[in-house]
Amino acid sequence: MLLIYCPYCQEERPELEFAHAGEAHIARPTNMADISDEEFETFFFIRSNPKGLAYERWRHVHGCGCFFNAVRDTVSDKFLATYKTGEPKPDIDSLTKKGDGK
Amino acid sequence: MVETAAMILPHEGNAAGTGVVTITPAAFASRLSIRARAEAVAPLSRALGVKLPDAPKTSAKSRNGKRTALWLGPDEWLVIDEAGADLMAPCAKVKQLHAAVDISHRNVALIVSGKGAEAALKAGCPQNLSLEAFPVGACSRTMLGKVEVVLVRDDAETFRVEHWRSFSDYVFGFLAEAIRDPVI
Amino acid sequence: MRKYSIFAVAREAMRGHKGWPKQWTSPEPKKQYDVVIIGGGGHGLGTAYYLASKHGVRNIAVLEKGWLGGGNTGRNTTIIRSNYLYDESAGLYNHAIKLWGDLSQELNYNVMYSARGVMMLAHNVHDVQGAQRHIHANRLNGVQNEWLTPEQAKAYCPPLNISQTARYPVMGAALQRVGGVARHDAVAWGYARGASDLGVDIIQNCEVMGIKRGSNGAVEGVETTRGFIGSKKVGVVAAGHSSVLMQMAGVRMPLESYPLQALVSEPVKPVFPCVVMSNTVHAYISQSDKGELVIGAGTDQYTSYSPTGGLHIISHTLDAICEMFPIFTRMKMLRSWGGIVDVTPDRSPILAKTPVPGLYVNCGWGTGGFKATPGSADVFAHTIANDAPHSINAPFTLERFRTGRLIDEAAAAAVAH
Amino acid sequence: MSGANRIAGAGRLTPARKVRFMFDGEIYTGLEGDTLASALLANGVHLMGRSFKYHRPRGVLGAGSEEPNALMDISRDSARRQPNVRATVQEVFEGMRAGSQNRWPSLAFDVGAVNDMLSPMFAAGFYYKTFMWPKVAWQKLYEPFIRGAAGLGVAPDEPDPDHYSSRYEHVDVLVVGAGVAGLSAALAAAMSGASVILCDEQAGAGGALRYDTDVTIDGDNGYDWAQNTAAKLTAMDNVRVLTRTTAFGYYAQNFVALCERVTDHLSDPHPDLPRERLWQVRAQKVVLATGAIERHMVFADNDRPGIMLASAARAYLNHYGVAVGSKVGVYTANDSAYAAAFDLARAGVSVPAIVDTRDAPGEGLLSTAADLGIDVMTASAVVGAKGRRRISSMTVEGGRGKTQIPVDALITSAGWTPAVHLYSQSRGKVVWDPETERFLPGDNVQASVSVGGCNGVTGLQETVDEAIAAGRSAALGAGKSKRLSLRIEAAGAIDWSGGMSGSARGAGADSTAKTFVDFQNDVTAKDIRLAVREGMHSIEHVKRFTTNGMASDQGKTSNIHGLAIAAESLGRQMPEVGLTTFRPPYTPVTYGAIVNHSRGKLFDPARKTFSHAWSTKQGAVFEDVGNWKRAWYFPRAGEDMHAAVSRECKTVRETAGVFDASTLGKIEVVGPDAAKFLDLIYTNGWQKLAPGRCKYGIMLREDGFIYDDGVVARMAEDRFHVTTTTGGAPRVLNHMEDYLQTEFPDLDVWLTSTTEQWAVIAVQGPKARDIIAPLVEGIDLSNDAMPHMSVREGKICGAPTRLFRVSFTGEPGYEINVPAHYGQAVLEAVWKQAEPLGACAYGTETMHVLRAEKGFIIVGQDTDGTVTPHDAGLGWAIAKSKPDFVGIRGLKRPDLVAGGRKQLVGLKTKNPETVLEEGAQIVADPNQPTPMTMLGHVTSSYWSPNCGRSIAMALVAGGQDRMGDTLYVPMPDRTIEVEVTGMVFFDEKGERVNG
Repeated sequence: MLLIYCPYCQEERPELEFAHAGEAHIARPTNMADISDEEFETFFFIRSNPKGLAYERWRHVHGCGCFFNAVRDTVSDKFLATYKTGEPKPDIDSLTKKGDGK
Repeated sequence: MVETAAMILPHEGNAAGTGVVTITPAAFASRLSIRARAEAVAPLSRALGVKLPDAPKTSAKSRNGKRTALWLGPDEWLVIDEAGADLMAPCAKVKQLHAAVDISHRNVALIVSGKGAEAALKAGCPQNLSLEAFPVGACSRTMLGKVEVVLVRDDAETFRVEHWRSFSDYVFGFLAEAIRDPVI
Repeated sequence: MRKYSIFAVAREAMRGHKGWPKQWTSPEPKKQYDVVIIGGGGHGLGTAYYLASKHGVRNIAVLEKGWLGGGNTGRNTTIIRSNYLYDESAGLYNHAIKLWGDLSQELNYNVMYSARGVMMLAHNVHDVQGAQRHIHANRLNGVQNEWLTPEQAKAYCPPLNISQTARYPVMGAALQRVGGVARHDAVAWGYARGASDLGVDIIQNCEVMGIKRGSNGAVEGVETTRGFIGSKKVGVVAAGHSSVLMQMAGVRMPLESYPLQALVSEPVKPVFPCVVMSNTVHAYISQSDKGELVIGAGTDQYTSYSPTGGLHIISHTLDAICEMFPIFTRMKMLRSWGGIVDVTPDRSPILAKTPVPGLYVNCGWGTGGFKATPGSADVFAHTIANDAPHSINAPFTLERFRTGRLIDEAAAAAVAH
Repeated sequence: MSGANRIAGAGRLTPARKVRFMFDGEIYTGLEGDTLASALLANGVHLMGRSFKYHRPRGVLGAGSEEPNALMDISRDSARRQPNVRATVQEVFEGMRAGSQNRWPSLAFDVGAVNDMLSPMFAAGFYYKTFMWPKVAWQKLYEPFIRGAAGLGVAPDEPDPDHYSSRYEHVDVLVVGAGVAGLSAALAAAMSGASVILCDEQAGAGGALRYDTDVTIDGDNGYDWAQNTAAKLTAMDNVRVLTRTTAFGYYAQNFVALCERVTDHLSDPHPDLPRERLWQVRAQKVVLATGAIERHMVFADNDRPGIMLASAARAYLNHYGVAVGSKVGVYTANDSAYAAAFDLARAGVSVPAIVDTRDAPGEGLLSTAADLGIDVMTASAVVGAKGRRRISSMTVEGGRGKTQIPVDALITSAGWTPAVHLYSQSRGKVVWDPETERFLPGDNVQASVSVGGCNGVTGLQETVDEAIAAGRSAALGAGKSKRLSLRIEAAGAIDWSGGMSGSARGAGADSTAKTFVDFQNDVTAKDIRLAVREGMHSIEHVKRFTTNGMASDQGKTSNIHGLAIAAESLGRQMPEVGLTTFRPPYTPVTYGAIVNHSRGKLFDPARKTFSHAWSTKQGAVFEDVGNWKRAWYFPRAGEDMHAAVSRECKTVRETAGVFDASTLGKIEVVGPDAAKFLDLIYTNGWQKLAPGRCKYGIMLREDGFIYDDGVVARMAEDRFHVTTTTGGAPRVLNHMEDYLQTEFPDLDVWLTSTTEQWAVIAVQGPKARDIIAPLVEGIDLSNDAMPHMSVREGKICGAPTRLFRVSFTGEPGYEINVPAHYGQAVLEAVWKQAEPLGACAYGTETMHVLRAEKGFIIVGQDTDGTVTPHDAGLGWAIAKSKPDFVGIRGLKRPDLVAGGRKQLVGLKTKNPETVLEEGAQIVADPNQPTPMTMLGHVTSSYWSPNCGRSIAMALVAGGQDRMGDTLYVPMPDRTIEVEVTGMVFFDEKGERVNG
């Protein structure tokens, strides 16, 4: 069971309180009705699925209820950072230099 | 004229205990879910007579101790009034942006008390419930077994376990089973 | 190829089994192949085998970054069935079932396909409706599947608890008698032996680092840890790693990779005669020929390339097993492990050409690819050989995510298996 | 007497504390604290099991959890029976019944042993090469035979009466293993102020000190020091010492699972005691002190009963006071076995020879041996063993030629394998140490550290110092830094280094002897060589082809030997062939422990509504909907389901019915932007809905398919009462929160689940108003004041209510929402009004029939995640003028606007009596061959008592263009003719609802 730092509760909580919510930073087009089939496919179906650092969404569904973002290494499953929804992607280089993400 | 309907709480008759821990149903309380922007917090606190805490995992009590406000999320509080007072009315007067929803009947609670209280909850709650990590007054939405609960630590050996009404049989059944285990 | 038979075994027994040849050879990679298959699992090896045996393509390399069958082929719970709802799926999986039936003879390798029946339980009215819908559709598609009452289900699988006081009482079951299990390693090894015999180069410990495309966009070969290997046709059959490989060719995929765990019990004498699956209670179970109860369920919730997973997933799975089979609480988990499964939005595979000329992809099998192995390999070989899909895999395109023509088995089954 | 082989004065058990138990039908006496193995050995029983494949007679190999051979069926009573229990771990208790396994008719005479004679046929992987002809024979003949022969014990066949418990713990330091290293580390961490859990799989602390009696620590005998230290730790408030507790799984972020065996050693446990307790420990730091596991020597017939590990023989002697034989041979490749030989000799057991593969043993050993009169044969090997059910002699080959030495036990040691299992589970990569030829822990991937034997440390003082430092550092890492002054002086332990791996002399590549590597799975050195010969060049292939290391001991004694033999055959170094990674569990764990409380009623919560008790009293039959229990129908005396539902359906339309609709999801949407938000979430428009009015809404996923539906009421400008389907409630709220928090965070609106705040009592039918009117205060119920699709607030029975005038039946009706605790009283009051008027209680089945008569869909039944509003005939519910809503773009995708999509229509069977099966498929031409072209399927189908005929809904390709067409539903036994119709079967003009 992972231990996940909730940026709203400001502490690590057990995975059982969280729901994974897919890839992060896929903004819903503001002109939704007008996008092309390809753009819709990219928005709704295509995923980065990286082996390595992934930006992803979680919801502290059985905690504070908030959605937030995380950077996690999908090989080690270690979290490098979690941050609030709406905040920009953290700088990967500075995160990886910090080492074990603890 | 028909007679006024009586309330029937689902935990009626649910009680269990051992030498080190007891499980008892909490009496009816009124409850309010408050969602609010920062500017409404102070006026709402004033209107309700209890401070809506701003630190995660903390709660605050009114002066008479009967009303508790629990931080559940950055813009979410659960207010519990053990005297059963109307909580909607005072909020209605607050003009600042907020949402108040009466959930007095949505939630019910069990009181788990005694030296073995923490151990009983640790049978199904994955959070760190030690006094250091979860001190008196701490509160949190979390999991107990397979259901969501809100835990409040009333004192070192007493927890209030708030949960949705329909999960009563499960929560009581789980705790009653958990306390059979004598290890604390 | 040295033919396998009881007589051959007896002959070898007399001389300490010293005469058995290697099941497959491990040559150095050549500079150029007609077809390169990336991924030495059952689907990849099978593709090479059918390309060689049915399409006359002999200059083939199968590149495996680790050891043959070390991915999901060797990690899955080996359930085989074809009672899928939609015509497209039924066609694909039923094609596979037909090939399973003769596979041991075809390969001269006992893959131990055991059609002991797959029973899918219904625990509520909604389940019953879903099961009936499958049974009716299957019948008209020529796919065997039948309804059992709780008592019939119990007779078919004696450990099953059909008490009406269970938390989720059994209301009946759909039984596919031709469903069953097979020996996973044997499938990989059998195809490898067959392919190797037909001249296919099987190259292990060879990781693909890049896919090279020419100025016209078409595939020219692959960069590997053992050097560049040229080929005008490259088939990606890499399960959980498909996204990573396709990205090397510049193709972004509608895939996410999740850890999927499974476990076996200590071996016991025969106690469980068939395969049982439940979507509502959420687990599946069979007993291996060695006597181990083989158990699995859903994936962990987060994407990952680490097949580790959490204990709580195992515990949910065993909750379900003990609910359906209360006599098993004293059984012991002997070994647990995980694989990485690649999941598409509609839980159906992609078996298709790609926007890159000469690049083909076979992926997205989610939690249930093993059962399709021979069928998938056969039609994928056809697709590569002809640069056009077989009618069976024609619907399983990449384009369907643009047009919306999905094959959404997920809508009908929470555990896509 | 507790066994003839018990040596007076030896061991630590109390001779007076006798325990009687049964083994294979005979009663034996052991001592309290005995394992089954030690008690049987004390009684001279060496034959304890039969092997998996060849059914060879087997004795005990070890004295701990690494045991591959002595697996037993242990029971307290018929329901408390456990197969495959290691006799070396199971403690005896009064009345215990033990039985050997995998033999028929008896352990001594086992028919299956014929396999041993045929063994040349049964080489590794033989089954891949045969059993293929004739084709049907695999499943009919060969497989059943193989299955019957395989498997060890017999699975339990009764429900388990025991219960299991669970505990999550958070500690600063978890120490695994309570030997010298673990105790020292735990002491250092605890004295530094850290909270500590110390666990050990054995019944008590001590680890190797149980047998290694030459150790002194701080002036005490090592074992006594261990007991005193454990007692000291137990007495500390910040320490929990768990014995009989195996750390079996090391998961992400220092989450370690332990299984504590609580009652399996007790003769009469208190019924409240769990049989086992699962501890799920999150530790800041984990100290692994799991020691090392001795390996056996691989030589011809090394599986004879009586051949065992040297350390095991020492444990039986020094801890249990049992001599494993009267004439014990020793075969070793390192120094550690000498200590066992010396202890045996000193206890009066004859030790005719120590056979040592090396040219010379360690310093001083030869002279001690000479003093004890033991013949040491260096540069020699045991190349054979005789004695079928117990070893009778060993054949030694060496400088003195070939000699046969009579023995009744043979103890062996090839060396020690560091127990790196948990380290490996923590995702650490083991590293090959070429100097000592061992795999050792590499870098720590998690906050863990390995100390002592499992870290390859052999010196005792070095181990203790390392452990103290690790314990201290772990405490400091967790922020606990009490002053610590701890120095432990220790000396005298055996040396765990040296030895060999792979096959010994006489078991080389040209040998035809049976030289066992993996005892339980009957894997010999030959098998491993065969695997390599056949091209299995990865250790994973070797393992899978031979099954080496895959038995219930998971290769604790065999993995390294197997790897060494494979490496030798390939001419490579061991690390080049690889080492399989270790996965949980370290030793097998019962499902019961893992499942613990989640059994029976606690498997999954059964959610009950306010009316559950009332409905039960009314005779309701319940159905499971999601995890809710809902009243399905209310049969009266003599009624079956069909009769009850028919009566309920008619009664509702003729009079009225009362129904519990509480499980529908409810969400309170509050804030100035509430309508704006709903505009984005639903296809419909909400701005114009007036307070006090309701509207049916449809919600899509972004891909354009129907996600959920329900009635939405506007309570005030800024407050909506949204309802969802029963099953959809949690995911709809999550879906709405997701959009609100991440896509539309600027909207001023909040969502609160009120599903359980409200009890919902639906009163439907022509008499609905008459029933509720006397109970309602403050609401004008007249048609004009409160028309269909409106909501009012007032009181009912004195309780506050949101009273909805809505109908899912087509009849005039109300849904009384009252705060849930009032629900039962209000329902009883309603029933008191309703019953005298002839109304009925109805359940979900009648609800389904009534709504189908009116053509109302059920999302999830008539739709399945592939249906658009247009497909469902609900295109009218899509607001035309909205610039955006969830699903707006998905709906326009090519396949969703293409012709021929499956559309929802009504079906009438040509024979009105015929009720279609839900899920039945529809075709245009019933005479076509399979596979048939299917047009769609029946989604809902009922006998409609109000229409006097069957009715059905179906998804049919191009259905809306097929009105009036005849289609066919092929069934196994007949074909049913149907007509495509509209979906409204009753009161087509919809007049009744306003009545």
